[in-house]
Amino acid sequence: MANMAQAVRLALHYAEEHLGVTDIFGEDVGPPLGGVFTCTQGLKTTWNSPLDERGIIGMAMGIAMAGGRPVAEIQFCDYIYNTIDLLKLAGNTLWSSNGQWNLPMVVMTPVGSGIRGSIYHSHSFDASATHIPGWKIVMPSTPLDAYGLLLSACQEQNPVLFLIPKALMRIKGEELIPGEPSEDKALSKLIDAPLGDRTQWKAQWPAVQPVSIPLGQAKTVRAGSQLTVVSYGRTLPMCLLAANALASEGVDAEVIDLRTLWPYDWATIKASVAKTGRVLYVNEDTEVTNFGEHLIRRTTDELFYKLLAPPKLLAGKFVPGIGLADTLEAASVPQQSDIHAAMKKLAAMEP
Amino acid sequence: MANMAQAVRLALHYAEEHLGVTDIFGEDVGPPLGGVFTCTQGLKTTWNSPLDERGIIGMAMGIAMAGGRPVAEIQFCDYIYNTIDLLKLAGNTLWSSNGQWNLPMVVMTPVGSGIRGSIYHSHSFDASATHIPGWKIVMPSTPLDAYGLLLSACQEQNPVLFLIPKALMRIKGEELIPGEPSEDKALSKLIDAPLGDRTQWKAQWPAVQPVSIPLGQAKTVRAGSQLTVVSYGRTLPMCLLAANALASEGVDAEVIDLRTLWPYDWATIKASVAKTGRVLYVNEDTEVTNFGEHLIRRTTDELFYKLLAPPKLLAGKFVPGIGLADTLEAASVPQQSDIHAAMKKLAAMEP
Amino acid sequence: MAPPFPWVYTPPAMAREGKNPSPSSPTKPPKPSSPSKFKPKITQSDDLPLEKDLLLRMHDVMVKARCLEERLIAMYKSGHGYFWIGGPGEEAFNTALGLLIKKGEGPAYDYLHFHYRQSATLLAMGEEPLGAIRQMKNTATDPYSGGRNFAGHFAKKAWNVAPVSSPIEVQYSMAPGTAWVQKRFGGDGISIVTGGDAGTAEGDFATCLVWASRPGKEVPLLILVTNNRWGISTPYTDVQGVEKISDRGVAFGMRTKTIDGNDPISAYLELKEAFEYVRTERKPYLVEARVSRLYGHSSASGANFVTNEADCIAQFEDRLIKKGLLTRQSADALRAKYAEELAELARQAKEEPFPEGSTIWEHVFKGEPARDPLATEEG
Amino acid sequence: MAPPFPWVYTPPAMAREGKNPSPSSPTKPPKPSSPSKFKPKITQSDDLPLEKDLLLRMHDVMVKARCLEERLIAMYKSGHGYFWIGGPGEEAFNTALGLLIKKGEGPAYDYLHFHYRQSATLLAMGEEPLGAIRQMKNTATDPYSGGRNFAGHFAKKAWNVAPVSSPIEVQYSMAPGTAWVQKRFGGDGISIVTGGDAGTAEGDFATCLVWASRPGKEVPLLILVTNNRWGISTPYTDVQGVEKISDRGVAFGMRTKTIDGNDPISAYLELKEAFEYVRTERKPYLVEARVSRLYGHSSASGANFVTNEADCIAQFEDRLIKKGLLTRQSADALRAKYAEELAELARQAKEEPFPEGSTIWEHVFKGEPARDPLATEEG
Ligand SMILES: Cc1ncc(C[n+]2csc(CCOP(=O)(O)OP(=O)(O)O)c2C)c(N)n1
Ligand SMILES: Cc1ncc(C[n+]2csc(CCOP(=O)(O)OP(=O)(O)O)c2C)c(N)n1
Ligand SMILES: [Mg+2]
Ligand SMILES: [Mg+2]
Repeated sequence: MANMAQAVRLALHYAEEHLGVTDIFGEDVGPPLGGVFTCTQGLKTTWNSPLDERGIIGMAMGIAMAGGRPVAEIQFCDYIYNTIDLLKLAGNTLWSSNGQWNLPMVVMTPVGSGIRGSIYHSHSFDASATHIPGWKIVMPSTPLDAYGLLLSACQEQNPVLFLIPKALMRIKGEELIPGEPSEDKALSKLIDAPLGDRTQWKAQWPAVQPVSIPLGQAKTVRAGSQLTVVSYGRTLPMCLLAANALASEGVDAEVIDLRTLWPYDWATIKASVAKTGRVLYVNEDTEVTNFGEHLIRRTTDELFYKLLAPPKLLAGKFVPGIGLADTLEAASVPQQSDIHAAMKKLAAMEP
Repeated sequence: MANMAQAVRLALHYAEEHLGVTDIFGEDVGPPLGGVFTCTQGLKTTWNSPLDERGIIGMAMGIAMAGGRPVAEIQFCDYIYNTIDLLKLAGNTLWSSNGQWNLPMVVMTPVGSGIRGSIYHSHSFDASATHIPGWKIVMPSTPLDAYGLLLSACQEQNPVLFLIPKALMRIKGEELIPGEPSEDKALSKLIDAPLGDRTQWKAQWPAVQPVSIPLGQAKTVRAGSQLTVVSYGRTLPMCLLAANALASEGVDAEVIDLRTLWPYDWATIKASVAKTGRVLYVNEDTEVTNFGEHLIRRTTDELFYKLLAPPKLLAGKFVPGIGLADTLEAASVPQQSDIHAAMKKLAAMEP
Repeated sequence: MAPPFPWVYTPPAMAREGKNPSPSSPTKPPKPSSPSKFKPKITQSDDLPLEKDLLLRMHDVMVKARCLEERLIAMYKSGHGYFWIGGPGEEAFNTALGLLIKKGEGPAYDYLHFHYRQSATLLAMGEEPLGAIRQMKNTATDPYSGGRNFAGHFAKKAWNVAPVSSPIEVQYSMAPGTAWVQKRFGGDGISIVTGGDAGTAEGDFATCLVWASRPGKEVPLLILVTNNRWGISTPYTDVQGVEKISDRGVAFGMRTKTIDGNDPISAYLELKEAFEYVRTERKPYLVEARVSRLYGHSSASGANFVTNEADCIAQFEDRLIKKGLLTRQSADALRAKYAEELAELARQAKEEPFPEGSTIWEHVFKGEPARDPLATEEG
Repeated sequence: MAPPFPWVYTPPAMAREGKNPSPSSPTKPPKPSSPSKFKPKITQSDDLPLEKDLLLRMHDVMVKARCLEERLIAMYKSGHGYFWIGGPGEEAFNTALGLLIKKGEGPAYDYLHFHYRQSATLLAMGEEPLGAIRQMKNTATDPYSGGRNFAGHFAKKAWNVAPVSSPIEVQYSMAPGTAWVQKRFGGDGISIVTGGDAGTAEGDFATCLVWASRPGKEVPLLILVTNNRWGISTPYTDVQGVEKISDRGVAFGMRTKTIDGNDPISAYLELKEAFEYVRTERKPYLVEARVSRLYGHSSASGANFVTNEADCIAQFEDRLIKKGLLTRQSADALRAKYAEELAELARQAKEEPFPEGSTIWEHVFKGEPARDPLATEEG
């Protein structure tokens, strides 16, 4: 089964063959490396950019303007913060030209903690991104979702930000991507660049088929009746594990993978919370002015009288960075045990 | 009475005379202009910077490192978005050096709508700013508060972001700054740069006295029993007007001017909402992943069982910009009538 | 409809006196090099080495552009618009530029990444002035932004005019992108970017130089800087140590030139050479043009005519008259004609409605309905 | 304690083979200029025009620094640290730099805005290596960041060492600030900024040039670029069209020089001249030093010794031995001594505790208690 890095690669391969993607670029995105997480190995339209994030976003905007279809990478989302004005500009270009200039462009960037990345390889970007109008924002938690959502992103008429949870990058999926060989390691032999000299290497692309996962659709990954948990990215699998564990403790939780952060699938959340009366939002961005707080506001706006307990957020601590030492990272962003405890506590609150 | 631009100027004058401020700089901050809103006319440590916001923030950080005390201006907060990485860096410098390097620096910038500034002279920055750890964030709504809070900011050991609501810049205060001449226009004659040639002009500074408004203290500008309204900046005076108007309609609202957004005065909000059971947060930043949503989350976290109605947010619409035409601006950010209606509706909600 | 709380970019009285503000300060000694030293030198020859038709066409566009800007200023002053910014003083250079542009949509044509002083270029390309007037008045009919953006913020996809946006210099980061597509596309379409002198202090200017000159991947990009020696109230020489902005390109192995942007003839000839190089060599060329700023920075500085900078139209008319290509009378008549036409257009625009408030939801996402994403059934 | 999900900056096997990765691509023709063309030229003379004591001191520091980096790499490889990045290959330049620094706290001394390859400079200044080892191991005792930051991310206020931060090039935007204070302060303290070649593509490099050279307000800033011809896996010549990075300073009227950073003697002499100029003239000076990268980019690329780049220590030792200032035996003994000392320090650090989780709340705000601002009584 493909891991997420391979799934991204397969999607980009499909996109450059069939969806008109013209440029996949960024720092170390082209040969020989093919991306610091190997997401862009062996592709035909990749190239290495200068070390200049503003240039990367600006170039993507220009390419999109001129009818190209760029997929630009910011090597780590930690380094995207000096481009927020350009992201805002990309998000308002259609609007300020009163509908004339749309920018079909994808920006992808690895996000989040879980790899002991210390202060500058652990950032989350979902809070900042969801505050920028005019962008669609995606964050998969499985390889198949990454594949399908990236195909959708590459067909969008609008800018799409594709956030890839680093911690999940090397986790194999449980579902095959259509066309992916089913034997273990077969995919790796076909599409992972070899160790050693790569000058003669070419990827042997399996004939992957498109998967349709429209932007804006959440996925209920576990049905439950007593409590709703909404998450995405690194924390999503932990929420699922916690829900499964809590089932034996008598708590039946529904787990929703939001997948697209903007526009998000409010209908699915609303129906679930209307049913359970309790909701926990989980993400790992710092918790002040956090996207989960928006979801809580929406919840109180529309579901206040159905709530059996306060809607809760479990997110990253409001500290200036994620420290390198295990102890520091664990104290800064939600861990499995934190999620478990928060769910249990919420389930037990008296109405 | 001083208006806010004059109050800022008086505070900066006091700060360069008595608090060790060494550099007040930014685009057009020095002579002859003294700032596009006249906030820095006649001061002795002002200078004009290159047109480079990243350089402005970097320079402020460097000055603070070397023992200077900078007050840097970003001409409009609309142009601060390419410096967010540097703002984050300033906010984590003490933390990542484990307590060694603190940065006593003030960044001031005009924010918000109300002057028909169109897409790029109408931005708010409170949502983005409150998501950056390590900064104190201030936003006054009266000249006297601007004066007192800026004096506190200039004595801080940590970075302070001082957001000045453009729409209130030319509104005179109702209270005198201590030392300010009380006759109308007298202050202007002393400290407003003349029309025409300014080369020989020097400000005649009144002997203003310090006012202590510690960062982190809200001000209850109207006591009330049925409903709490928490706001800051441009929308605050409108909330007060609305509360006064609603009194005659039988709604008794308490209005809190937050003044400092981080760290904010939760004790004051909490006590008020515990009393009234209803709260409306009002600001004009775009409403998705908005600081008011954080306050709503805190409210549900700590006061859920005391609430008589859902906590509400009235903020800017989630659109890519504020359009120039009156009709567009009015439809995009809260107006007096919107606030009035939201308060009335909240007061009327059945528990 | 006067601006409720205008900001002041330069002291109004200074502008009223017809002078750009002096850089000298009450507390600091005079700067080493005063800006006047850098006024564009008037070295315009008596020779007019261009076809008569072209000369008169240039003159015509320049006058029309000036009349347009003066109409926009008049609208601002009479309360028919909140903010004015535009290009009076840059007509010579901007007109020459516009006449050389290959106009159309898509990579076969030139992509234009402009700043807010480019009206003469648009007119030279054949644009009707009514759109600029509508944008000034922020009517729903404004063809560039639907009443959303400031005057001078053109956007016209049919002619590859990228949306002008207020943040200084960002267009320099985007321009290599369209040029990159054109490099691959082939043909002779190029990209053109313009901006001011002060803005070259932004990192985006350097980004443009870096991305335009990648070895073997140089892009067909004409990088233009109109140097009026001002950034709002700040003289160039107060804040930047670069003598010739065009020198910034040298380290990048780029062709560069500093030219007199107040002379439409030399501007035309220099630009023509640069255009030809970029079109055929598919490599960047950096041109700095020294120009004037004749109505101050913007309406925030009063938008009054200044008398201490060279006026490219007055100079050009003198030369044309000297050569017998024009008479004072015909020149005055032309100006009067355009002034009247533009006044009429302004009268027309004044009757047009503003956009509905609900239009804020239009064009957030391409191909999607206009709606508030947070709207609930209860409202 | 191996990294749970390491990212790979360069293909591990390439690093294992002892080669920096080749820039050639499976799908594209070879680039016009291959990186090997740009290997620092070995033009080091037999002359050793410096005092014997200084030469031996330099050699001593260089060896110590190499041993420190090799110990840090060994720690990484044995699971005692998550990530390594550092300066092996740059010892010649960095040692010369460190020996010229005026060390102390406050504007009378030099301010240091470093990037992550500066260990030899710190050692040359007299720093104990234990701190670097503790930071590698992210112990609570790490004097630079308390276990918070990666190896090589020094911060030492007592010596004006500004916190090294991972984002490339931001230090170039800050350095003019300390230098500005020093300009006003007087004396001979200067600011020094270092960074890599790839990073000069960021706008911050240009920002530094602009702010350092404001007319009449030039600042005493030594702007250094260590050019190893790589940005992770990307050869310089693939992405940047600037032949000599030092040329970027020319348009700004700045003194500039490109030097051989692999020769400690010429590096010392060139830097000395630059230091003297900046200290006395109070103006900026831009130096580009060509250096090697001997263990690849970082641990993410395997951190193995490469054989296709010049090793400044081996070269320097040959020269010292040739001149009779050193013997092979004494050189080997020195290396063995430091290797053992550092191994012992690593053993010591391994016993030290990690920071407590609750310490994340320390030093958020100066002078304020360590606490979660959102903590409630109920918890
Ligand atoms: C990023 C940014 N910072 C500041 C401003 C405010 N501003 C508008 S125009 C201007 C001066 C521009 O000067 P220059 O680049 O020389 O162009 P000119 O107006 O002289 O043509 C400034 C500072 C802005 N629009 N964008
Ligand atoms: C702003 C930013 N972008 C990307 C990175 C990831 N990164 C770390 S080192 C590096 C390459 C730096 O190359 P160079 O400036 O030449 O320095 P060198 O490592 O070669 O000494 C990159 C891209 C980063 N740390 N910061
Ligand atoms: Mg200018
Ligand atoms: Mg390098």
